[in-house]
Amino acid sequence: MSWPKAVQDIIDEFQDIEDQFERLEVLMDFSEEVDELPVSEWNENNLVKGCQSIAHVVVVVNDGIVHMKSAADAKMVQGLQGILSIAVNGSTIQQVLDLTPDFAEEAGILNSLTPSRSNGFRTMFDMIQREVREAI
Amino acid sequence: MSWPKAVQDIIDEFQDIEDQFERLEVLMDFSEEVDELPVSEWNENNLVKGCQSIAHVVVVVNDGIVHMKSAADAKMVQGLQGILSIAVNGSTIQQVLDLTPDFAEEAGILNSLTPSRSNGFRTMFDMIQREVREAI
Amino acid sequence: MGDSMKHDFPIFSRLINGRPLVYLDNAATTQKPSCVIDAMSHYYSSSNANVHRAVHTLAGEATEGYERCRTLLKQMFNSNYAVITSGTTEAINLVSHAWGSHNLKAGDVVVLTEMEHHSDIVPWQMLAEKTAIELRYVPVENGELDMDAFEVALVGAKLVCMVHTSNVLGIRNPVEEVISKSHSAGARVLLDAAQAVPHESINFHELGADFMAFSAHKMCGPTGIGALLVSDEAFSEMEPFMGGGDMIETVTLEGSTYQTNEHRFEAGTPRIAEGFGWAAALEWLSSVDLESHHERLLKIANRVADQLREKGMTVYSSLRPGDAAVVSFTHPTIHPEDFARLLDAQGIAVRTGHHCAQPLMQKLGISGTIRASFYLYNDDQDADIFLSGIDRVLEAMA
Amino acid sequence: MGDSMKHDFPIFSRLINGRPLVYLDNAATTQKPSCVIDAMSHYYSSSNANVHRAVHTLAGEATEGYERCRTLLKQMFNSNYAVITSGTTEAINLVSHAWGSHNLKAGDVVVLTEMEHHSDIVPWQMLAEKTAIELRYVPVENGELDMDAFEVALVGAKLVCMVHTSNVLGIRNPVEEVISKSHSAGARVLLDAAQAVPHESINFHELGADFMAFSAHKMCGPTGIGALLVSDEAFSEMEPFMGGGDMIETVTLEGSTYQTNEHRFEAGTPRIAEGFGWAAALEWLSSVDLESHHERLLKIANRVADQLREKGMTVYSSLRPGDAAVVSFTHPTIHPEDFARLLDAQGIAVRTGHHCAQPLMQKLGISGTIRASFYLYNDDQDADIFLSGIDRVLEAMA
Ligand SMILES: Cc1ncc(COP(=O)(O)O)c(C=O)c1O
Ligand SMILES: Cc1ncc(COP(=O)(O)O)c(C=O)c1O
Repeated sequence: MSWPKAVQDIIDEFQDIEDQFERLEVLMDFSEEVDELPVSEWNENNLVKGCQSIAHVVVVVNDGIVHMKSAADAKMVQGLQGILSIAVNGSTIQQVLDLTPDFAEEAGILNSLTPSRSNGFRTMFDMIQREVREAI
Repeated sequence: MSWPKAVQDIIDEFQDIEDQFERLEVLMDFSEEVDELPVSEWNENNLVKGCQSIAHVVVVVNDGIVHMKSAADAKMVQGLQGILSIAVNGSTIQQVLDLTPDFAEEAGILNSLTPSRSNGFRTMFDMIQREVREAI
Repeated sequence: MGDSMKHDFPIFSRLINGRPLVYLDNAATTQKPSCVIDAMSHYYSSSNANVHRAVHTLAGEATEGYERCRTLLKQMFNSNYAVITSGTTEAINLVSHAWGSHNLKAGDVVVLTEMEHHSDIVPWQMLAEKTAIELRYVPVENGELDMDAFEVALVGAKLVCMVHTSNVLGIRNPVEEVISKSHSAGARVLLDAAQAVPHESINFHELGADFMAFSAHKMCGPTGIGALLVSDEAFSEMEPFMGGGDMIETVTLEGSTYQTNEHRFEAGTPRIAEGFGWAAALEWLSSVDLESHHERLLKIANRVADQLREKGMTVYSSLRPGDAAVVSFTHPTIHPEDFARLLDAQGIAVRTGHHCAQPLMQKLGISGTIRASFYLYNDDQDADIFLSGIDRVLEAMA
Repeated sequence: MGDSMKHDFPIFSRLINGRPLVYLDNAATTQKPSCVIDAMSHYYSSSNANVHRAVHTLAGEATEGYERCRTLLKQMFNSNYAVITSGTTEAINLVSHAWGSHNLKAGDVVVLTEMEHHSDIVPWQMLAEKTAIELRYVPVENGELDMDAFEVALVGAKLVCMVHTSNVLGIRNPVEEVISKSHSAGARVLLDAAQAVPHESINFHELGADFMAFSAHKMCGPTGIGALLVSDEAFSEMEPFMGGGDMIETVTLEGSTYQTNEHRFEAGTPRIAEGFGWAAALEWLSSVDLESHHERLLKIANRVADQLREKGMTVYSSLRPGDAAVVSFTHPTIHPEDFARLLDAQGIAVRTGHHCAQPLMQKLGISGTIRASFYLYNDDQDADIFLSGIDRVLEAMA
């Protein structure tokens, strides 16, 4: 499968890292890409279920262009949200629907996480696609 | 410990046997030494408790001389009773009280039996000593 | 065929009383191939950690390996739910507590059979004492379930508990018919598949039973682990049994909420190494053609049974197609324990006694049998050694 | 000291993310010495058979090895009864069913504490639902049991259930005082000794508790096995829990009678290989000077705790003499799971979360801690690596 350039760049960045600690640092660096969802907007609807950390995700579609806002109490989860933000922000609905969560696997991000967090990643991904689908 | 000659003979006879099958055959041969307790005399009192086979033991002391009668449904248990018969029949009360069941260990008889049967042997031995003691 | 397989099982290099081991006590427990033994050693030597809520590498590996056992069970037996227990017995007790206590009330009927293993009798007798349910036992006639009596017993029953394949006789009950009739009558069905699963491939979903219990140790897996497969409907009717770590969602001083998947019934640190071992056994079994081995073993068992009859023994197993290769017999005069001990002296392992099925023994009018049970690694040569071992015993006792 | 001991444990040749393993998750489960791993492999490779009623050589060896585990337990802990279970959790559930159901009635009081592991809370909550017993929780103040509150709670109590040594805080409760006051008040005492037994030698008979539960896997033994020690008086008050093979004396269609010794509470094929493994672990532990290791580890834990405080962490363990070397801490801003994952990247295994003690977490006002727990094979170097690992995390997150 060929990925959009932004996603491919993420894969490339991770694939070069040998050291697990560094990989986690890079992951956490992605937290800076998050467009933060203010605490006042956190609710049951945008809560990521089944994630042991607290995490919220909201997707807005404006003129067919997708944008995600999010927040989490753990830096690594924020990092995952940052990566998802890069993958979806500014994309069209179709581009988002064409994505699969496998890119994170390919980058080796999920292996370096606990099972509950890699599940959390998939859950967030699914939430995004669901909301985008609903926006059609 | 030094054993009475009849007992030492039993130990010697078993100690020479290498093959387990032969050892069991020799054990069963001792069943011929049993003075059989007729079924009509079997009762709860002379039943050997905790033995998975059916076994009965009766001890009679006449003029200070011990004699045992017994019966069992399994040939190997009869063999054990035969060995006990040799060990106690014709002995004095004191000679019987001086015995310990270790001679069967020393002969390697108990190792070749199942745990429930080597327990059964000890139980029969204890029954004999108890009855002899009561006859004093 | 059997012989080359023996190379996979380190125990067969063992000598017993100077003779190569001929192991015919497989209905009690089976031997383990190297891959199973190694899987557990390897777990302890390189991935040992407690499972679930894993934040470190070892805990992740332990969790994955343990849950893989569950995944394999679900795949191999086609079940949506596989609760891991310590064995068949705990699995049946789990049903009696987690399902029985909550779905059966005074006067409700549970149907059992006279050929049940104690593990499928005593839990129900205990429940009957607590809640006054009625137990009905389907009689055994000529070594077979009386299916007419079964239909009578079924009237008004809520649950039918039946041994799929008998550990004493090897007989395979007509479970398909039992399940369809029970369901028509509105009863759930529990199968004790301890002896079935090692011998035939079972598609739990297609078969349609509600509960199916079995043990790893009878199918080349480790001791201390087994499973209860549960149908979706029955699963939704079960309440937690034992309480503790891992089965909870939240605990407060006021009360607790529980997990909704199989973990709901698995309290405490699970059988982790055992899960690794069983997974290896399940994979090893998948590589074996159970059906053709089964036919081969049944043929051997029939030959053995015929010879035993010729030698004057009474054989209780009928060994028809589908039955397990279990030969239960007695000699008119030789005590079973003497018999078995003289076989052991020749390196041959068989079992004697009531085989945890005293009611069946009472029905057969005997106190016990000698049982020779065959499994994958057994071959014609084992049968020959067994038969000449029998001859030697008969000579010695003549 | 610790270092040379590591040679006995094959897992320490393992690299985690390129670094030698520093295993500080011992309160969850301990690592296993070669002798334990080998004892199980050896059993499976040369003596594997089902136990009890043994008529062949392998079955005799299996029975002897399995029962030897029980004998060792009785000797090491000075107890007349050692019931073998699948672990601490099953042992406590056994008490709640086999003793609790038969000796407690509506309105009877069971005293628990706020620092219990879920395994010593949920079984009692379940029993309370069934029989309307009253549960009273002794509060924890400043990381310690409130003993004044304990005396109040004790009034009219029939049973006191208490963790001997906390798996979260490492604190050792004043069990001697608790037992003598409970007995004076006419209450039986159950000790959850899962964390205690690995750290101190306990003379069960002298200590005077009625029940004591623990798991093999937390004391260098295998998974899937544990024990319940029972006093003579309490033993006579227990009724069978699970039904099945091995725990019966006779079974008829009308009803069954049960064994009178520990087998009464052990239904089904037991944990045979696990018994061999645990016996090896018990012998290995007997060769170790637990007390001096304990002092050494507590010193290490105190040094670690001091350093963590200096680095800005909140430490919840007080680590006084007698406490176990368990350091529970949090960082003001770094999420525990991030913290643990960054330690894991450096080969350091710790645990995070509620440690199956949610009520204690609620009392402490936190959702979880990071827990570093030390055991026999840990040494000063492990502590140094852990502390510099912490520094690297703090730098990375700065
Ligand atoms: C204090 C305490 N009690 C009970 C348990 C439960 O032990 P297991 O999971 O082995 O049944 C544990 C361990 O998790 C513990 O630390
Ligand atoms: C038919 C049957 N049911 C139940 C059991 C009990 O299995 P386990 O002892 O592994 O719990 C056995 C084996 O002994 C069996 O053969």
